[in-house]
Amino acid sequence: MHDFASFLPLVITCAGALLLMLYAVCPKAEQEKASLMSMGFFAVAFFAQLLVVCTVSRSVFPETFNGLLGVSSFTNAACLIIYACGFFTTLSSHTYFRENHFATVEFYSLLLFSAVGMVLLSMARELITAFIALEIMSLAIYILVGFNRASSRATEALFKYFILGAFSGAFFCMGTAMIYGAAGSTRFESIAEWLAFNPATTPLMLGGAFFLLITIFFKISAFPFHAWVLDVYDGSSNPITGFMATALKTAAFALIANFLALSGNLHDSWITGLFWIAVFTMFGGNLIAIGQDNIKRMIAASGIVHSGYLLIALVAINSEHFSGAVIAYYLAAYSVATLGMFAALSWLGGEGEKRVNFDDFKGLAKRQPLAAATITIFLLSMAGIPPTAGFMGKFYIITSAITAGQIALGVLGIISSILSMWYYLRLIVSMYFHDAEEDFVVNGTSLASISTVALAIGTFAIGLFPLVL
Amino acid sequence: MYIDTLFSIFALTAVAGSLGLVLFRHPMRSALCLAVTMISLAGIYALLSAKLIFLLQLIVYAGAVTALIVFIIMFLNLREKDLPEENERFTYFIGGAVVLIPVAWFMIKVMKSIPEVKNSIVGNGFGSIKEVGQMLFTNWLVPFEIISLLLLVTLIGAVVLAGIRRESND
Amino acid sequence: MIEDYLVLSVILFCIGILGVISRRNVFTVLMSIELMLNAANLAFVAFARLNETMDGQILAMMVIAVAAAEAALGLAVIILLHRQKGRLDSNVFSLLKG
Amino acid sequence: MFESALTVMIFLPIVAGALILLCPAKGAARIIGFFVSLIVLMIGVQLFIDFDGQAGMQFVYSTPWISSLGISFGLGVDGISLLVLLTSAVLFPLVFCVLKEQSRNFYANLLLCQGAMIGAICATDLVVFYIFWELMLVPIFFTIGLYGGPGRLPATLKITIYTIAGSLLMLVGIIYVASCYHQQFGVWTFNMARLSALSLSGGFAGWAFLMFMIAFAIKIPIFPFHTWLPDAYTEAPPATSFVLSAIMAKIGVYGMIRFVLPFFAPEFISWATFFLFLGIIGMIYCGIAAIGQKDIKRMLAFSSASHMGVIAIGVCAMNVQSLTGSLFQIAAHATSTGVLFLFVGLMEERLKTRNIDALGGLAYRAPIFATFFAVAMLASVGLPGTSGFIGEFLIILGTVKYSMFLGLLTGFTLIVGVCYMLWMFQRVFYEKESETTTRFTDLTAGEAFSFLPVMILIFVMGIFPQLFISKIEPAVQQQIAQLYAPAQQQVVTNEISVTDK
Amino acid sequence: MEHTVNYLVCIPLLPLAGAFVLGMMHMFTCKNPLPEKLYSFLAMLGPLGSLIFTLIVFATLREMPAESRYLTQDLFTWFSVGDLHVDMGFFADPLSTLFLLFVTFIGSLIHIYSIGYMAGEENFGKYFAYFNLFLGSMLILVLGNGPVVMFIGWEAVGLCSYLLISFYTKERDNVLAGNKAFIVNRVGDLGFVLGVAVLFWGLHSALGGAGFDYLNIKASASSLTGGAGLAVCLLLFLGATGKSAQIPLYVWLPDAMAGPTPVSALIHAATMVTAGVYMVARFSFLYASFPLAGDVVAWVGILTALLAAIIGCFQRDIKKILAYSTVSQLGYMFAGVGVAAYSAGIFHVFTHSFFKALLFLGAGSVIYGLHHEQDIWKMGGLKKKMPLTWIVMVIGALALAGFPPFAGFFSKDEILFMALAKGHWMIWLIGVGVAGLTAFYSFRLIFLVFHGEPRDQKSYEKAHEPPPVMTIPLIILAVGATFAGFFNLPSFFAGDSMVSTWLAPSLLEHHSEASRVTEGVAMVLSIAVVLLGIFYAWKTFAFKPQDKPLTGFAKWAEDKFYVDEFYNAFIVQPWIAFGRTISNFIEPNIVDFPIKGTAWLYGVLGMLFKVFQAGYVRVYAIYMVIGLSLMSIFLSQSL
Repeated sequence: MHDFASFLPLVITCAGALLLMLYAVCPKAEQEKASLMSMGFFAVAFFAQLLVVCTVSRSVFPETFNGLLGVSSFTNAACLIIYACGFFTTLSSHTYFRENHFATVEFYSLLLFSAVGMVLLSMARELITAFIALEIMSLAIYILVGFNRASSRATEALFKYFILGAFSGAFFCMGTAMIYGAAGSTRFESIAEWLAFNPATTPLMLGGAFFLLITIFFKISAFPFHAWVLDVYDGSSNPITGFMATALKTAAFALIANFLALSGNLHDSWITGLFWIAVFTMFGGNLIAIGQDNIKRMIAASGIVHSGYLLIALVAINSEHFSGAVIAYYLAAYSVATLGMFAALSWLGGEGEKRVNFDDFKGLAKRQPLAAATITIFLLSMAGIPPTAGFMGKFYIITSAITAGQIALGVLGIISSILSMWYYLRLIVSMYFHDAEEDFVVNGTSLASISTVALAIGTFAIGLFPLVL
Repeated sequence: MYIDTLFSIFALTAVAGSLGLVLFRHPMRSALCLAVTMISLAGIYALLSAKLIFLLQLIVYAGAVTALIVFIIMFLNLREKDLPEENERFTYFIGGAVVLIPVAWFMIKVMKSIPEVKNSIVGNGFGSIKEVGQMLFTNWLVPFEIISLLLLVTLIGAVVLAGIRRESND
Repeated sequence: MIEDYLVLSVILFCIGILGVISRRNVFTVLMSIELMLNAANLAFVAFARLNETMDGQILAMMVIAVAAAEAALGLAVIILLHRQKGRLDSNVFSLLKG
Repeated sequence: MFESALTVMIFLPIVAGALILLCPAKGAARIIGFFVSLIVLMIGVQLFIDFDGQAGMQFVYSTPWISSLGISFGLGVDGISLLVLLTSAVLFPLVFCVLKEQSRNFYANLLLCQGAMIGAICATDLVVFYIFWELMLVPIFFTIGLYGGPGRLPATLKITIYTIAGSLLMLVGIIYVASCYHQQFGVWTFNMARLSALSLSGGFAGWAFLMFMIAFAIKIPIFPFHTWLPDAYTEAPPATSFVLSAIMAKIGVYGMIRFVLPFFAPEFISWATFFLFLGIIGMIYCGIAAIGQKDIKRMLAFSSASHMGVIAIGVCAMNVQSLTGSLFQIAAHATSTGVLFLFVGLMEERLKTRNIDALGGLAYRAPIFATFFAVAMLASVGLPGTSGFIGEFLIILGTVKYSMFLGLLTGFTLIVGVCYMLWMFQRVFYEKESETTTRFTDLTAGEAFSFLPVMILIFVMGIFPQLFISKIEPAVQQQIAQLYAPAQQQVVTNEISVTDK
Repeated sequence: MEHTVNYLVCIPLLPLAGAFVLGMMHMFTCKNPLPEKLYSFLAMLGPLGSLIFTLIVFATLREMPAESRYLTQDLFTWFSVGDLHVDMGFFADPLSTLFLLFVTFIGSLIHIYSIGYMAGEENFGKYFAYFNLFLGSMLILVLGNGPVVMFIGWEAVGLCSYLLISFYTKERDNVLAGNKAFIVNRVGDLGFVLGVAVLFWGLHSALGGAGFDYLNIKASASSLTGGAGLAVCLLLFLGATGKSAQIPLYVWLPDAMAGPTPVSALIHAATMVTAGVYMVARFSFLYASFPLAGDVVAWVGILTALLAAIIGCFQRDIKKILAYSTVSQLGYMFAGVGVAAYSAGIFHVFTHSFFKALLFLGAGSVIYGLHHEQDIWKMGGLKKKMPLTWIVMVIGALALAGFPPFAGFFSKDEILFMALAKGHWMIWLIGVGVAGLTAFYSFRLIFLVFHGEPRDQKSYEKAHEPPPVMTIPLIILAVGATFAGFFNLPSFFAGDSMVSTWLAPSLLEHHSEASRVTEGVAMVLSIAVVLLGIFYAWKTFAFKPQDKPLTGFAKWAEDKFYVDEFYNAFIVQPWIAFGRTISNFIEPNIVDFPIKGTAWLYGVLGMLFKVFQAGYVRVYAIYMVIGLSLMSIFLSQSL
């Protein structure tokens, strides 16, 4: 197969985004059709990517695009996750916008654009390309967050996210500059060559990597760069929150993993730092999550914790034979559960997201048993109860940590997951063990409910057949 | 040397401008200070033999961006009461400066680790439009292309956020 | 000396950070971020001069573009905020918390 | 026995449970559940009959699952797991027979629980074990939370979070053990038998040992990790209390014997006295606490904890007699205290109260019930001739060998049990009839016939224990021999620092 | 010689089967009971069948040469774990056969008596089910081939005792007495089990995996070393003190009188309580090798005898008096086996079973006649109304007091003399004193009940002689109480010590010879003391005795020296209070504290972090900068 085939899914997504943008101009454009179209683009891109994964055995020539973009099994996996996230987000959106009327065609266009940015981010083998991809992704997401202009909450979320995101983006630039100063190039390949002969603790390299990491930490909401995440998730619409929580994190982790896997040298110099960040992220996230009454905020906080777990995997990755399988697997597991949660929330949230608090879901199991069951499955997966995907993900992460000699980190990760049990169970308790106070009327079968069920099945499927590994 | 002298002048202007930017209460003044900083920086780029960047800095930043900002400030017709009081900004500034000392110290240490090279104007093609352009369209094609995507997104965003919206269920 | 340029870049960068954390006026915050990006640009150009490769300048160019895009979007956000509350105090926007 | 018997035993209930959840017919749930559990019972009994005590691991089934880490879906039964397996297979139909529980959801959960428990018992791969081990908690969580008493919410959260906390720590231990094996032999495996080649001590292994121990100690529970138990057992619906005390707690003991003994032999030997002492404290402490209870179920809960302490003592005394005693007592305790929970459930169903003070004179109104209850109670206090004696006797005998003084303390189990049991029996079944009691009706023929097999089992186990012991004793001998054998491959684990430069 | 037979199992099995059948019948028909005759008939089958098989066993053993006089029957392996191999089997040798004989014989008699005594009772069927169960259990105890099998019977008789003491379950006190009996017995059982365990570990290398039964234990007993051996003896004796009501565990027996009187006769006088003596005799080979243990047994025994006799002198309840007398007599028996006079001890068990059963059944007749009046101060002059009962009671009292030639005289005197002969003169002295006390309280009972004026006219009017089904067993027992002593007529009276000779193969006994003169003097002395006791009782109680409140020492003795109160205050109440404290305070506040504290801390931290999420974008930026700053400090170090 041709080398460019690897980029086919990207091209499809990009074309989709542009087409939808053009479609938006058309006076008869309807957002519902646009949602179906974007669904189609994501699906096609996903299957194209799947085809790529299954058939392309050769890696891309390093000369392609001057080596600024690269493809590996890890990026392929990350792209798969991103496309799938996009697909399920459009499903949720389709349902969500039945009761919330602020969508336009541009919404889906931007969704596709942000997916393009994410895919580029995970493929980037050069820092400024990464920066631009990051900005494409971020800007598109900012807009999506603030899409509901009538809502002051959405606007506020947009504002916070934008200011802090731009603020953190500046660090990326500074970091890139420093690395450029040190290695004379921003291409990963050249940096790796340079690192082969120079220590990673060369001040410029150290400082550069530091500032780069800060931006990534911000994007993955690692402690202490986490504070935005609750407010932003809270303020944005359900499908977008799901998309942000999953695809964006996947892309950011793809970048950081690609970067750290450049050379063992670089990775080793960051182990201590990552260790502490991971620990603080896990525990900080837990302590924030415990006090939340709003499900979206709780999931946001739990997202912080999950980032902590992923950081454990980052600590433990072996740059000699980096496959990123553990990270990809965990991201997939996490994404499935989180997307499922938000699909369910999109479906059940009601008009203007009137049901968002734990108490709003009291007695759901009595009225909507299937919905309650699927939400339970997602929560159990996030909590890491076997045989869900979340458990296997956690299992791999702890295994990789212990194999890498980071036993303390493994233990701390486990302790954190014990702490996380409380707030996951709390929602289950709400749904099952209280009497219903309302009827949870939702209008019929919807795409979101289908996607919820599909994701619930996916949770088990990924857990029981971990094909990635 | 005249380069050093020019650098000192530009640097002082830039710092002064940036301080003004941060400390002036009214955004209009801040915007003007920003313009001052931008222009000083453009001069510094010139000193660093980055001709194209020098131009871009003047055109895009000092020109377009600052103008845009000023325009929006005027557009919003901000009055005194719309602006936050912000009497505490000096306190925060000083407190923040204290917090930032380690960061600055760290960064300066990092920066000072480079070999001592005397700046002098590099002649010929270095930083000229042609050379840079050639590189841009060969080695750096991908970022260049995807920047177009970025601008598209911004375009849509500006329309979606600030423009007139055709509501979906009209 | 090249490092003077870099130190200048650091100073501007830090002043930008200070702007972000000490100001509530959204405009000023936005401009402070622009300042930070500019500081990074300065570093790019200085390093380009140091390494005598032009890659740094191209990178700076990219950053200028990104900064412009960000500024544009930022201004759109500001307009939106102004429409919502009529005020540009960032502390006014604290509906989401806790 | 057909090759995949164990697989069927695990997945039949799980699939049936899922089907019950999906199928809308309400009345059928209980019948389906009963027949499924009956099939499992028959397979279990046939398996027991076909089991050859001398042959080690049997009915082995294994299929690779995650090859990169050497995880395979492996099942098998040996002498250590036989009785636990038998208990969980045999006693389950009873739950479906006697209690008129509410909804299909409940039965589905019970079936899931049975499948998961059998899975945990049969697994020969640590990961598979762990998965089932955690999985069995989920139905427990739901049954307590949905069908429990008034204080069910805190109770169910406490048991769930507490036990998960323990087992998650064990997960670290499991991975650590496998990684030690990997470090030493260069291959990944989670297979129990292969990992048994390790004999870890020192460094982090000590912590890993404690992680395993605490996980099992919470599940068993050993003092002072028992505090979830009274609430959970009391608030749980009777069937769940039965499952918890009769089977689930036993899997903790089983795990201790199966995993801790071989993997951490040196550590276990050096910690044994400590844990034995904890077992004794728990036995006496919970026994005394049981006296103060007004709620009959809570009293049984403490009694159960007290007995579990004895079983744990048997494991910690580390000789053939005590270990066999513990394994035997696992089954015996299920027939006695476990069944008592069901009786109390029946009582509560009829009288709507569990308060001992409100009861009295049940024996006059319900002689059959009283007799059955008395038999189970006497088995629980370890009367010779009933199932409870053999295990207790062997444990005491074994502990005396370990240490005369500790043996003496262990012997107190003979006394503490009767104190609260007799006093409770007096106030509930004897004395003057109370007003509440007049509503009581004796066991129906159906109920009596459901319980009859257990009553017979109590005596069979007391009089012909050799039927069971002969099948488990060789495995115990081997386990003990392995424990004391100088470790063939002593793994010296280096303290791995928190951060590596 | 063929020692294996296949009918031993029938001896315990018949009553057990009877118990099962009766129990089932009663359980399913208790709402409309079956006729009593049916129960009576079925209930008699078991004991009589056992009696017949016992006689066969006896006859078979007599055929055998004295040195190897035993029969065994191994049914199946009970359990076999490691070295420990326990067969479910039975073992009959002269010792067990003697027990079999009187247990089945007296058991049958009391069954017959009960038919009359229990007539018309509500739970007639249950009573006989329990009774049969008891008999079966007692026979297992006696016949078991090793300590573990014996323990089945040992505990089962305790259970039956519990069931029968609390037979009238509607009264709380009865059930409490039953509980007390069971729990106190359990304390003893703890000793027994531990003793067996220590014994096993002491012998297991010598046993080498062979069956853990008496024959093998005896064969390898020499390998038991000092400390362990002593421990075994003392622990087993702890078991015996529980079952046989010795200091410090005697307290349950007086309370056990709450049960029906035939139960007291059979279980708490004639058979079960002697199990401890049987056990010590069974392990005579151990006690003989560890004299210190023997001394402990003897001293505990004689002190119990003294204490119980003193208390017995001041009781008012007819059954309590007999109960204390039982405790006292059991003390004698232990004194006997303690000083290694095993056959004397066992012989006292034998005679005691006759006269004590007789006394209890007689007391039962009195109680029956007076419609459940038990206070002797409310009786009096019953001689006229119940002549037959009077006669048998007097015989019983004489036998109890040890007046020649009644049964008690020979056995008790044998014990006392053996103690003297083995040099335990203190024990002898106390024993003689106790004999005087025994004579005093037994005749105090006789005089107060049967002589003088009726003190409670109303119940006196209604008093009557019981029906023949009750009196016939009384007569048979009276005959036994009179002549049982002659079975072991010592050589002093030119007898041939038949019982001792019979028991000799089972017991490890070293006869000590003392001069005939000493024996004679001792005997005369003890008879004199007995006479003194009877005389004093006659003088005090035969004529218009005054029922005045006791004071001083007598009051103490009447209140049993407050031992029960002591146990209650220092063991039972603290135990219960501790239980309450645990469940109300320690469990929730101390043991659960780490859990609750963790949860609380977690919650508080959660609230704190909620505050940190202030909602101001500037604050979030400040967090970032602070983080940045800290990391910079950290990284600066590596520059």
